[in-house]
Amino acid sequence: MNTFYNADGKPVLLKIVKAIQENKAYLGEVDGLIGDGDHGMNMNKGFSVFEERFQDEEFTFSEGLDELGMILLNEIGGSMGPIYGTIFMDMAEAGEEFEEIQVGQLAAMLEAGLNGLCEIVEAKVGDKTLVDTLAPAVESLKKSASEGIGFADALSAMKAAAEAGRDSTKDMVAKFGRSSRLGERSRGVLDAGATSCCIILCAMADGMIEMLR
Amino acid sequence: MNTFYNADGKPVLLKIVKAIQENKAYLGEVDGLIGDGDHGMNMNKGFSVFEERFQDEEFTFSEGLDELGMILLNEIGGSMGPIYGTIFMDMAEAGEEFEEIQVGQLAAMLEAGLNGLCEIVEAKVGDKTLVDTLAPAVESLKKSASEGIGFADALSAMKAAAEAGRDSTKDMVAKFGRSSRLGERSRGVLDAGATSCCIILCAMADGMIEMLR
Amino acid sequence: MKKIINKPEDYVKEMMEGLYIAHPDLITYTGDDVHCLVSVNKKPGKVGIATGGGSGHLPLFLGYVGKGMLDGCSVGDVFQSPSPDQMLKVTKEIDSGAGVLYIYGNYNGDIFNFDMAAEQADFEEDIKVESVVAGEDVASAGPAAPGEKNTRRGVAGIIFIYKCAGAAADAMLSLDEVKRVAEKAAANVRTMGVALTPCTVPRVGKPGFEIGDDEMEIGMGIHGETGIRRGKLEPADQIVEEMMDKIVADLPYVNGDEVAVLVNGLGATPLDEQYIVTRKIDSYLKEKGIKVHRYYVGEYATSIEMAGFSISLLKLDDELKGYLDAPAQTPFFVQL
Amino acid sequence: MKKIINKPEDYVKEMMEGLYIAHPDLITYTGDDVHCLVSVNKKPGKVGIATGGGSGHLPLFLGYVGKGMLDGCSVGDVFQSPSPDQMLKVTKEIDSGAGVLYIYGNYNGDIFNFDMAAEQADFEEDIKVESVVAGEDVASAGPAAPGEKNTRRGVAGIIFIYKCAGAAADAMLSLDEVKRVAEKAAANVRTMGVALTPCTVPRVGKPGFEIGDDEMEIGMGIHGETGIRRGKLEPADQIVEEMMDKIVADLPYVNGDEVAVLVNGLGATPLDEQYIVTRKIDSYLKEKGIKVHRYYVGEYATSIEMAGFSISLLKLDDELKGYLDAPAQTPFFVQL
Ligand SMILES: Nc1ncnc2c1ncn2[C@@H]1O[C@H](COP(=O)(O)OP(=O)(O)O)[C@@H](O)[C@H]1O
Ligand SMILES: Nc1ncnc2c1ncn2[C@@H]1O[C@H](COP(=O)(O)OP(=O)(O)O)[C@@H](O)[C@H]1O
Ligand SMILES: [Mg+2]
Ligand SMILES: [Mg+2]
Ligand SMILES: [Mg+2]
Ligand SMILES: [Mg+2]
Repeated sequence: MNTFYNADGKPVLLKIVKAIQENKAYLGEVDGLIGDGDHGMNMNKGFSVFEERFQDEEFTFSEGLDELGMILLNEIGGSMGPIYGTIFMDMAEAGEEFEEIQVGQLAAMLEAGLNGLCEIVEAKVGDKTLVDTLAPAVESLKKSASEGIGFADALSAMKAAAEAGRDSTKDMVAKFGRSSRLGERSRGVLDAGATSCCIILCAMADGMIEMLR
Repeated sequence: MNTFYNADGKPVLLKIVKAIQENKAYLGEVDGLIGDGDHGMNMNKGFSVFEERFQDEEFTFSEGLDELGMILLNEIGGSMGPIYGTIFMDMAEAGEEFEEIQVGQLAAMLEAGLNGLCEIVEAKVGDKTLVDTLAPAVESLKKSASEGIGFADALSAMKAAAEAGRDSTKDMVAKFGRSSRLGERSRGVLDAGATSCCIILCAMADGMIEMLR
Repeated sequence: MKKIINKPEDYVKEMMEGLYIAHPDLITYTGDDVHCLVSVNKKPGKVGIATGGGSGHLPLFLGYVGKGMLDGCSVGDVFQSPSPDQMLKVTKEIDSGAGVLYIYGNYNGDIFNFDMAAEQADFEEDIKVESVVAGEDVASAGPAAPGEKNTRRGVAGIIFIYKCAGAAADAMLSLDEVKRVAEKAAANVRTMGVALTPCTVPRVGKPGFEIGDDEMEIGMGIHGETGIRRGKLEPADQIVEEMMDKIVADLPYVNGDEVAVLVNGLGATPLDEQYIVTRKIDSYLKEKGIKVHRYYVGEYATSIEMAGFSISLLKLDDELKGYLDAPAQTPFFVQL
Repeated sequence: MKKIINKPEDYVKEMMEGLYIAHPDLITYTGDDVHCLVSVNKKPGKVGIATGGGSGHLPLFLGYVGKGMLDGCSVGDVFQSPSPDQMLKVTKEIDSGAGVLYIYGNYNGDIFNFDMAAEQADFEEDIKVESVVAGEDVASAGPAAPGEKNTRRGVAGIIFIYKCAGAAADAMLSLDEVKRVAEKAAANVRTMGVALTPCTVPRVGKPGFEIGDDEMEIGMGIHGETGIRRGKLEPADQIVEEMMDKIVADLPYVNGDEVAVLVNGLGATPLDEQYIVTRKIDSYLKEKGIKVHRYYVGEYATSIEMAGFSISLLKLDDELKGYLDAPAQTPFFVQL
């Protein structure tokens, strides 16, 4: 029960899609508080295109990430298309050789995604963006890998780290994007991108836990 | 004490000008309730041009009316320029031959003004316009003339008729001009044009009473 | 009142000064009065065309003075007619012996003042003046019975009259002929508008009327004159359908007709919405078998910062089509 | 939200459909996607110029596609960049072998998406693409230090870059030369804006920010990005002076310079006010000894229905002057 097979990726990807779809309204509400309220719609667009196009296809985890990433990157536009597109495509690239994914492999994939993101955006931890969710999730997986923690426990720890990261944005002042215009007034609510990133990571973890072999 | 000499017209005209100037803000307020609030400014414009241009000149009553009317008619624009311009010019024309003005002469002059007005506007008594002030004032003078009432009493009666006419607009629904868009909601307040017309007629009467010989 | 202005009483004067600064190649003024705008491009022997009216409708009225359209325009205070003296100055400046045609909207004040100017031009200056009064707002009154006076307001459709008459004058037609063309255009144009928000006259300082946050008024005039119906805001397609039903039935425009369409923003309504409206007009007319020769979309006749739009249709024959398509160059209307 | 629209999610699609209906002689779309707008007038061998960006800024961006300016434009949702695929479709359609220049505003999303499109065009289609990014809003950031990236927002001044680059391409200059001209224009343009009211993105349904009834925000961006100062509304002349001080000092524009001036309404501000602003700009520049070659006044780059305006200055040399003055014909920009 310590291995996730790349070949078992389809249900995990579809779980991520479903999570975004189910949280469309919620993400809109979160973005509405200090952003412009469209984050749910923006996210839902690309993920639903992926679902429509690939729900009847076979694909591995890394292939699915690649296809989803390509759709986001090429077809969606906005900022979220390139941002999440880059994360998923870089994860896919880092994982395309893996047949079996264990904690260390997943950590490497997610770290590649984070690094890809950091190449295109300037935001750092503390700037109230999705980086605040993604970075601690990567850290948690790396720590679990180095400490030899089991996959299921590592995924739970990663979820907790992502949630804590998301929650940490509540007390931050936005430095990038629309909310940054509010300055101090952006404090006190979650960041929309950090929230959607947490939803994605948790859905991924839940999906993997079900498929562990 | 039953004659107003045409040659004594200057103080009467200046009294009318002064009355409009002093009531500029008030007329704006009245127009503001159901119109657009500019009636005081509109009226003040032409009367003040007349004052500036003729305060150091000599002129008779009919000459002054003619000059004031010409300024309103030619130089002011809007609706009030032509409306009051026509009234004053037609009054002047009817009175230009008079050396002595008695009740009958004044009635004839004012009636000519009313007739001129009715040639260019469609409003009738009851439509909540300046016609509601001017028409009863004419009627009152004609009645006083036919009954042989003295000039001062006739002027007082005309003032009362003009004021009653003005007040009658309070219960009317506007049929013309800006206030007509309010329909039933235009009921309950005075008409701005009826108010300015009353101010002019009263100032004229007061000016004449002082000059009666 | 939230406006980028200096003193309200300087509003029109300063606006006019800005216009002359921005368009020195096309317009100037006469008689030492910035309210008396004339084209700098004179064409000897051409019939002069003048318009005039209150300010607050830019690009109307003055923005159509230039090559191939109008020759002059007298400008009053916001929503107030200019004076006969001002219109006379313009008339004198633009006459080159062939006479002058006045084209203006059907409003009491304008009629009073411009009729007087026309009389004075004739009597005192020996300039022959003819007038064509635009009154095409189908929401403002019923059609005039034969022999009766048209009581409809003139609104954005007047641009079609300017364009056709302007091209006819540019083609060196006589005053009577230019007038005939203007009258033909006037007879074949119909307009209707809808307003979503009021506008504020600077000297007045408060909105001309109140309207609910979810309300519109169909048929409202460009000074805020009462429309035919106030109601809840509806989807664009539904609003367009109601307006088109009224417009098309009025002339009527029928199967096989060819028209030009003017979609006009009243001031605060974005171009985006005007194109959404255009899309629906197009499918509506297609369904009726009415062919569209060309579209004009944008702000052509505004009510300061009112939100809303109007639709104008001009039924074309070969003559009007030729004049409509002719080139023109003014501060606000350039057509190759 | 008081808008004349149908479903918010159809806003951009229906707006685009209306545009193609109104301007069939100038624009069409490619790749079966109304968001991929291209000119119908192709000039073989000419460098293609493409722009792109979110909707909600009409006439920006797409309204400048036509003769003598741009050849194509990819259009995203309101305030959202289009996708690389869409930009690539436009790129393929407008390339005629001489390469394509992208000119767009300095926004994260646009850079991500258009850089990708450029890479794909190069790798997959063998089309050489160069990019010039407009970033001239002096209120959005300090000037870039030598060698550093420009972090300023691109706003209305981009029109000057379109115009000069478009004319250079129309004169059949090479891609490198057209890029040089675009970069020269970009280096010599500066803009600053002021906003009086917010705008509402249709899909969002509520205003992007709140502002007091008597307040303005100087330096605000065209998506409502924070400005440099919020304060009580001031007289027009005072606002213009504050903005001009910042703009003129930034390049700097100095005594003896010759400039073009763009006064741009943000959506709900009447032309009247824009001309009042023009008047003050003119006297300000006269005092500084800066000569104005020509004025452009009107709505060139809006924020849906935001009230406010921006001022852009372009410093001219003989080359830029020639390109600026060259004729152009697009749905929203006609110059003889
Ligand atoms: N420059 C940026 N760098 C990193 N993340 C950003 C940046 N701009 C926005 N974001 C993220 O995007 C989220 C908003 O996304 P969304 O609402 O879809 O886009 P928009 O801001 O265009 O409406 C923010 O909550 C933030 O996490
Ligand atoms: N068509 C008309 N016929 C007669 N009187 C009119 C007409 N229109 C307006 N008035 C008069 O004018 C007055 C308003 O004048 P004013 O405020 O100066 O002009 P405006 O209505 O253009 O703002 C009204 O109170 C009414 O008495
Ligand atoms: Mg957004
Ligand atoms: Mg958002
Ligand atoms: Mg008024
Ligand atoms: Mg009034």
